[in-house]
Amino acid sequence: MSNTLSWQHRLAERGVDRKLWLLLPATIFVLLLFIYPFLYGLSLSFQPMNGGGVLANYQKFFDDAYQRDTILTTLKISLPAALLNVLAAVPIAFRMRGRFRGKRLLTTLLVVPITLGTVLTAQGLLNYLGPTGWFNRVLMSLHLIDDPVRLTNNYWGVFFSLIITGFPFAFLLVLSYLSGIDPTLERAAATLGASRSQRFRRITLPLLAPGLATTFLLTFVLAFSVFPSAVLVGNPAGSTRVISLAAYQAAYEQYDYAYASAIAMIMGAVELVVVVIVLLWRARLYTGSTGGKG
Amino acid sequence: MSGFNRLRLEGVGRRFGTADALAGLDLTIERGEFIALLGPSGCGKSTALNCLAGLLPLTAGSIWQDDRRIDTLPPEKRGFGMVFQNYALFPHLTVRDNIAFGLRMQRLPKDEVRRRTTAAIEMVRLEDHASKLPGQLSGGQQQRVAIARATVLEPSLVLMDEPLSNLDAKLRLEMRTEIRRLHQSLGLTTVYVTHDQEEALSMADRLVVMRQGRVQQIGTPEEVHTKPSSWHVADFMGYRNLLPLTAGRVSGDAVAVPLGGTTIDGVPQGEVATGDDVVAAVRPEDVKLGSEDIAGLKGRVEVVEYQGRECAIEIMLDDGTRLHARTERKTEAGEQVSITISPGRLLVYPSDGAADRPAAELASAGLAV
Amino acid sequence: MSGFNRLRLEGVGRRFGTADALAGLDLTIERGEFIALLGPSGCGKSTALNCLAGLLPLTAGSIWQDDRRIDTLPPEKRGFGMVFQNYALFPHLTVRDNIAFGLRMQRLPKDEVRRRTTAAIEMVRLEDHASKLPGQLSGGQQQRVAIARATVLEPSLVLMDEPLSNLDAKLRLEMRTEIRRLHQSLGLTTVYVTHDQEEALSMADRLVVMRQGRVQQIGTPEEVHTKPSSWHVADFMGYRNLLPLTAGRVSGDAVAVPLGGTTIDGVPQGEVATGDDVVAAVRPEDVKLGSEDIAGLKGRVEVVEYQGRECAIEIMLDDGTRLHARTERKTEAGEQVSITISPGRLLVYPSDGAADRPAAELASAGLAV
Amino acid sequence: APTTNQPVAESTGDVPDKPSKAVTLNILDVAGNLQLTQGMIDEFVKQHPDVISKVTYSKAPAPELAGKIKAQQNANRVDLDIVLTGTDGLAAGREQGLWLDLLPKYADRVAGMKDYLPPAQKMQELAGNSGITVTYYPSGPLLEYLPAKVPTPPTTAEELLAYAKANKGKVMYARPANSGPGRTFLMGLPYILGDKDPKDPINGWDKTWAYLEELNQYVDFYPSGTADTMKALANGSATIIASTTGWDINPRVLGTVPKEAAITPLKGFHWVTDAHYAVVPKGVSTDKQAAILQLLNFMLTPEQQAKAYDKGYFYPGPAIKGVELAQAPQESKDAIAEFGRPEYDKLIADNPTEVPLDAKSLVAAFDKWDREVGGSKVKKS
Amino acid sequence: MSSRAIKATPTAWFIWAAVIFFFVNLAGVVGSVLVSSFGKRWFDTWVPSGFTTQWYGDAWREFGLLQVISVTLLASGLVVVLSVLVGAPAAYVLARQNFPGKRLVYLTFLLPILMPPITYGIPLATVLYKFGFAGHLSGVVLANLVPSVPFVILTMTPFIEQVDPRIESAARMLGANTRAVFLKILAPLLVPGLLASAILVLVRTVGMFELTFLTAGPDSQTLVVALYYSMSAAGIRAQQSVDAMAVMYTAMMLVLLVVALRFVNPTQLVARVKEEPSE
Ligand SMILES: Nc1ncnc2c1ncn2[C@@H]1O[C@H](COP(=O)(O)OP(=O)(O)OP(=O)(O)O)[C@@H](O)[C@H]1O
Ligand SMILES: Nc1ncnc2c1ncn2[C@@H]1O[C@H](COP(=O)(O)OP(=O)(O)OP(=O)(O)O)[C@@H](O)[C@H]1O
Ligand SMILES: NCCCCNCCCN
Ligand SMILES: [Mg+2]
Ligand SMILES: [Mg+2]
Repeated sequence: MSNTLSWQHRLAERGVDRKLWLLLPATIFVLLLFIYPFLYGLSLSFQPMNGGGVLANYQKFFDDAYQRDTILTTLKISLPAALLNVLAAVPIAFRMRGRFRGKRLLTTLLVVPITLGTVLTAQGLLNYLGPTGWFNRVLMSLHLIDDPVRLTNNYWGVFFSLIITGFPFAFLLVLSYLSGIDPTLERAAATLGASRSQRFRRITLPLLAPGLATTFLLTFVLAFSVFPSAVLVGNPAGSTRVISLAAYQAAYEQYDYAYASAIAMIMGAVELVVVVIVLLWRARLYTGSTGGKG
Repeated sequence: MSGFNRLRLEGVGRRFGTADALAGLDLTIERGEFIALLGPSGCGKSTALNCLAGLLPLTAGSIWQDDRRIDTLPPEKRGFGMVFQNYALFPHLTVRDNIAFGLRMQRLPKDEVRRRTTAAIEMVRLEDHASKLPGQLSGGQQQRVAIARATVLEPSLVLMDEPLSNLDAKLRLEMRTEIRRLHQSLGLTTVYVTHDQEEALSMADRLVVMRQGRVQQIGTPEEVHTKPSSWHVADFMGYRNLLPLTAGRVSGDAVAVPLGGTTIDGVPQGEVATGDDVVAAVRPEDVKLGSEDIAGLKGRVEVVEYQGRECAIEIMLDDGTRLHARTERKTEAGEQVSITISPGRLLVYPSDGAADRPAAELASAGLAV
Repeated sequence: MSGFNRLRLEGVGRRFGTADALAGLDLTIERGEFIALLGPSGCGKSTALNCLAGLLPLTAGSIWQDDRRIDTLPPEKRGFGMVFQNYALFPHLTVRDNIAFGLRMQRLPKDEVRRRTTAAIEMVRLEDHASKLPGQLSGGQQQRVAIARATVLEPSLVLMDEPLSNLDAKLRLEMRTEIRRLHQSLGLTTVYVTHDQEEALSMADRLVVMRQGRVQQIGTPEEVHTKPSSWHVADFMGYRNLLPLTAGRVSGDAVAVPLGGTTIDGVPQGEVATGDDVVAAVRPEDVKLGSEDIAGLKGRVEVVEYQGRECAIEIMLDDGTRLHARTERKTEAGEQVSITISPGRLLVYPSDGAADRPAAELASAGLAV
Repeated sequence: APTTNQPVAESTGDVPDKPSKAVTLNILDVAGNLQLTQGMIDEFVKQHPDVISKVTYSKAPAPELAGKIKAQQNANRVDLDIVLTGTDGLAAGREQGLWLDLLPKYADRVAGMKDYLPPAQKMQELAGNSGITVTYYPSGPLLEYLPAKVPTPPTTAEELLAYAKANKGKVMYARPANSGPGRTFLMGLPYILGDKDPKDPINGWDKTWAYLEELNQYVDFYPSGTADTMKALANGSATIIASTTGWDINPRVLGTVPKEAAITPLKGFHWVTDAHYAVVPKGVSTDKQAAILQLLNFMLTPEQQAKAYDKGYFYPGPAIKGVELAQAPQESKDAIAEFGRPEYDKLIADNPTEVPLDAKSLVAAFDKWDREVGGSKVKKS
Repeated sequence: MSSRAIKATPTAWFIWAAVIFFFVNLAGVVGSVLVSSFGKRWFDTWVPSGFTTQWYGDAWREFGLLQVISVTLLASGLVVVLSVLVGAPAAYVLARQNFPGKRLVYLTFLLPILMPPITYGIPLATVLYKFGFAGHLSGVVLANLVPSVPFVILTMTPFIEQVDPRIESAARMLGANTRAVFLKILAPLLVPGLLASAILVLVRTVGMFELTFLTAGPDSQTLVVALYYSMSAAGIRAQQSVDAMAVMYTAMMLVLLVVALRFVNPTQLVARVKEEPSE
């Protein structure tokens, strides 16, 4: 008895007790439905369908400019889109901190695009930004342009679709980070003689930076996995042939699951590189309490 | 920013929606004064301070610095220093950078910034902590950073909003002395907000007692302590015995009030006529236990609370009135005692009808907060 | 749950990782006692209470209720009541349902639940608020709901964790009396946690003074107040003057210590030999101002803080030592005064080497929190 | 809910004439074929509830077909009973060995197979033993344009190139791997240009590849589906697009493309024919196979085949001989009367027909096109 | 009332202009789909030539939308219930308890929402097919659980942290056992949090394309997947009937959203990623 008791004493010291059983379902779930398939995909990627060395699939990918370039294509779309989403969100969220009439309506309106989904957005962009869509019509009737600008079925179509679905998300995240910063800090800076812009640059921005990094990451992850819109509003044969499309084609057009898994793994790895770079940068920032709601 | 000789608030008010958080505040602050704004939670103290600082636009009145109207200036142009309730230290800047912030905003030469910052750090004795972040400091240390940050600019006016309310009792005592010392040695003019009457009494040259957005009394600590202007102020200033009574005979500077089956004399505060509803106020320390045989008030000790040198006791008078007293004498619950009230220490206030009377203790306790 | 005659804590300890939040707590609680756990923030008071309640598993020691070992029982099996710091009322239940919660958990008949709940509501005088939600109540009312909820089960032991710390000063005083009254009238056994020494002194039958997870002293309020067992306890109990000195001549129950250029006698607390490092402790109220001409300690008044009836003053002795005193005499900064220390009120404690000395005031202030 | 099939083992025995009890069929359409045949199938179910009690339909893009079926077969849980597919899905599945070989063993149970039109018969030969042709059309390549915008359409490959050069971005065809007209255009070019071996895209299509690469300079982008090219034609952002008979008539019926749109062939063109097939994945129970054979037999009767005229979707549509427009439902007759083109009869009669590339060559051609034509807009290092 | 009116700075004007520009274009995007879905024919003109509702009927029939919508709601409902059942207890432990390896566990739980769905979706679909789940509702539900459970954990954790642990302690001290604490105290207090995460998971699952696309079978397509097919599957389909489907999809999402916003503040719709404390 005293033995089991002292054992319990030692576990208790470390915070291990019966409550931890509650983690069990989620743990089993994540192991079976995420870790296992992931590892399965990983091991599959080392078993090339058409023989060859363990790394043959990876070699095949990197030897083939047509495939390799998808990495760059994807980054060229997702990085600027994520960056724009975050940067545009900051000033707008900043304006929205205070209380004003219609704030809830405005935030609600901003939530709407999240629910549009990529497919509807694609369809809407094709209609609206297409050569005879309202956008071009307005520009032409204002004589700003003579010929329709091509904004769909190319890079821009995908880019806009990432803005429409990504910006509201980034905005809401930034807004919640921003409202976590104690407003008295800015007031304190004001009493110390800091002007509006100095207060923003010296106080708010540094405190917001880690949140911006996180927001950037989350929108980047969304943008990086762009798939339906790359097909529907992009130019999937050319400038928007993103890596998820390559993975999809390998799996479902060439039936080479091993190769598809390898591409998926490469995709994860590339994304991880960006994530790690951003996290390393973020780790150098001040990330403690911001004095606000937590 | 240049100093000033006199700061005048004229009818300053601030309204939120339809509620006046602050109304008609008139106050003149002389250079070098230490003024405390005192009052219960929600009475408008912080509102007044923020109006003064420029953090909250006025909705009425004006503020004058000598002959210059300043209530339209933004905070960064007023040149006042402010110490916030939870310090509002910049969490991402070191102690040194926090203190240097204001100097840098003035674009002073690097050398001067360094010199003055170092001096301020020494002044608050944080040499060993200069390169820590605020999160790594104790409450008392943070407090001192906040004070150094506000005073390093040598502001013409320093505003402090309950700067001690987050500290524990022992530290609070020490920081009190420290703030007062800084005020004196730096020759500051200070407006200090607190809801702790002892703090206000011990630190300020003048107190401004507020209630429900309005000034109740302005005076020296002694004036406010010994001559509260209304029973509400008395209540707040530690007159724990507040008795709703009816005034008896008024003769010169004394009014007789019925208490415990007999009648005792009090000092009328304001217009009191025979038959008026009044509130009599007396502090526990002015209720003295006499020996049993002296004629006068009599009662039974109900509760005794040991408080070290003294005991706080609660006495039930023969007419059911409860009186709080403090005594060094050893007493026990149940003991019969006779009571004297120090002459001149029973203040008798007129009361504005039935609504304006102190409520019975527990019920009021419940409703007061 | 049945009552008990005696509750014993034997070597109770609780460790978090590598840090002992509580170590070797031995304490026997008799039925009907009111025990206060007292100590600065972080000293382990709440930890001790939670161990007793069963909310925190022990990592050492055992707890016995008469002859039954209870430290392995979950909280719901111990039958203790608890009042939490922020009351921890169930925000989604009405006052009545909050109070009835425990009775319902015991699956008592509806009638009995209703009857006992109603009685408890009457006891704390909340009849008019029975169907409100906690969010609609004032702090004092919430407080009373918490007490009623904990006591309606007639628990053998009631635990209270700083139940008054969120109330304002005036209400705190009133609720103190109220709690003590309930303790007596319901015949409860109470363990009460506080960091306010005045609160502990005025309410408890016995105090347990703690520091850094360890018990420093157990005794009646008077014992702890007048004879703190170490200078740390003294520090906490309001001995604001703590002077690191070297013991002079020891004679019987007196030890001479050098102070302000002269030598005065103190009462040794523990083993003190000539030449030892000691800490002398005296309360400000035991430092008296004499008239100028009396021989003895002399100094200059440095700071005067008005505190109503009395002033708190700080005196710089000729040798540079600062002493805190309280006086009813009118003094001014700069005045020369002579000082006497009430005989028997200067306590002289051995100190364990250089590390175990009170630090200079401000520095200690910073580090203490 | 799907009826889970028996394990693969039980699906290999002899197929009875009639299922032991009425079955439920899950039909997947990856070719848009249901537009033509759903009416026939529903009719069969109505007439023979004792054979098929219920049919569920679903649609998917062709490319993912094989992967899905293969995965199901690996898991021993095939829940698709008939796949309606074009040559692409058919071939992909054959390469993976996904389809049951119903032929030649049960050919006599589907009587209509003996009456295939000659080019449909050739298409059937392409299917080997696993697929049964259900609809046929000569397809293209054709060019479609709006006469208002292109008063004098190009009639030769050279003129098309010149037109494209003069009107940059106005000539459009969709990515061949995803588009019937796109691939028909691709497969038709070697005949028009007179390439060495029109059946060998890697070694025999020098002129074709050179032509496509030159054309590519005047093409802004390749949409991922034919529908996008039709939309472009309708809204004027393209003026000439690749088309086929069906893609010409049906979108005009639907109002996706203005009625005035016209077509023209390029000089020297051969029809590259197209067909839709019904295939049965391995793993489907013999009971179901029996029902499927009865159903296919029914579908290949002239009365049912007449439904394939539809609204010009796969014009003309029927795979067997002797099916006249007059036999078609009234809706079809009306639509074709209004939107059909009398000149098609002559074009079909006067030009040679060719079967499309076999699956391997086609995939190679797609891959080459993807990399060298479509993908040339991706910078390569 | 205030003596000083709020003065808008040029930056403020610029920002508001940008917001308005965004909304105008957004309205254009959504509006053009809506208008087109009712248009008879719409070529090179401002508005369609004539209006009709026929496309809704066409889309409804061609894609068997009744079945698709019921599958969508059923699958999303199952995902919501399961992910809350699995996620909420884990969120509880992560909000309340410190234990060795907590950071690792937390990271593992969050990984699925940090990964592109395609990255794990392809191997996941392969595994699900291998075990016979994919191609059926069960596969769709399992695949959608992968990002949903972490999402529940992420959204619930702050809500649980907001419940003072002393309230639980108080219940225990009053004799409540673990079950009673969960049912009588935590559950009612967490209703807003549960609703928030349930509704969010619902909205996300209805809108989740990739994972459903990779695992759905003929009878388990959801509305987004059907919509994608309507745009990309073989065959000729009037543009307007795709638009009609998109409008139906949006209408459904909007209904869910309006319901959601009755319970949840819009800023809570996006989870606050918990900051790891700095060391
Ligand atoms: N931004 C605001 N909007 C609406 N009402 C406000 C606002 N700020 C303060 N108030 C109200 O104005 C009154 C005065 O508030 P103020 O903060 O000045 O009180 P205080 O005396 O500082 O109290 P405390 O001691 O609690 O800090 C209160 O009733 C408060 O509710
Ligand atoms: N869950 C925990 N994990 C780690 N350390 C803890 C935990 N709970 C308490 N401690 C530590 O144990 C020590 C004692 O804490 P405890 O809460 O008992 O102090 P306390 O005397 O109640 O203080 P206070 O007056 O501030 O409430 C503190 O140093 C605290 O940081
Ligand atoms: N009427 C044209 C129908 C086109 C259908 N797609 C054909 C694809 C064949 N695999
Ligand atoms: Mg305030
Ligand atoms: Mg505590």
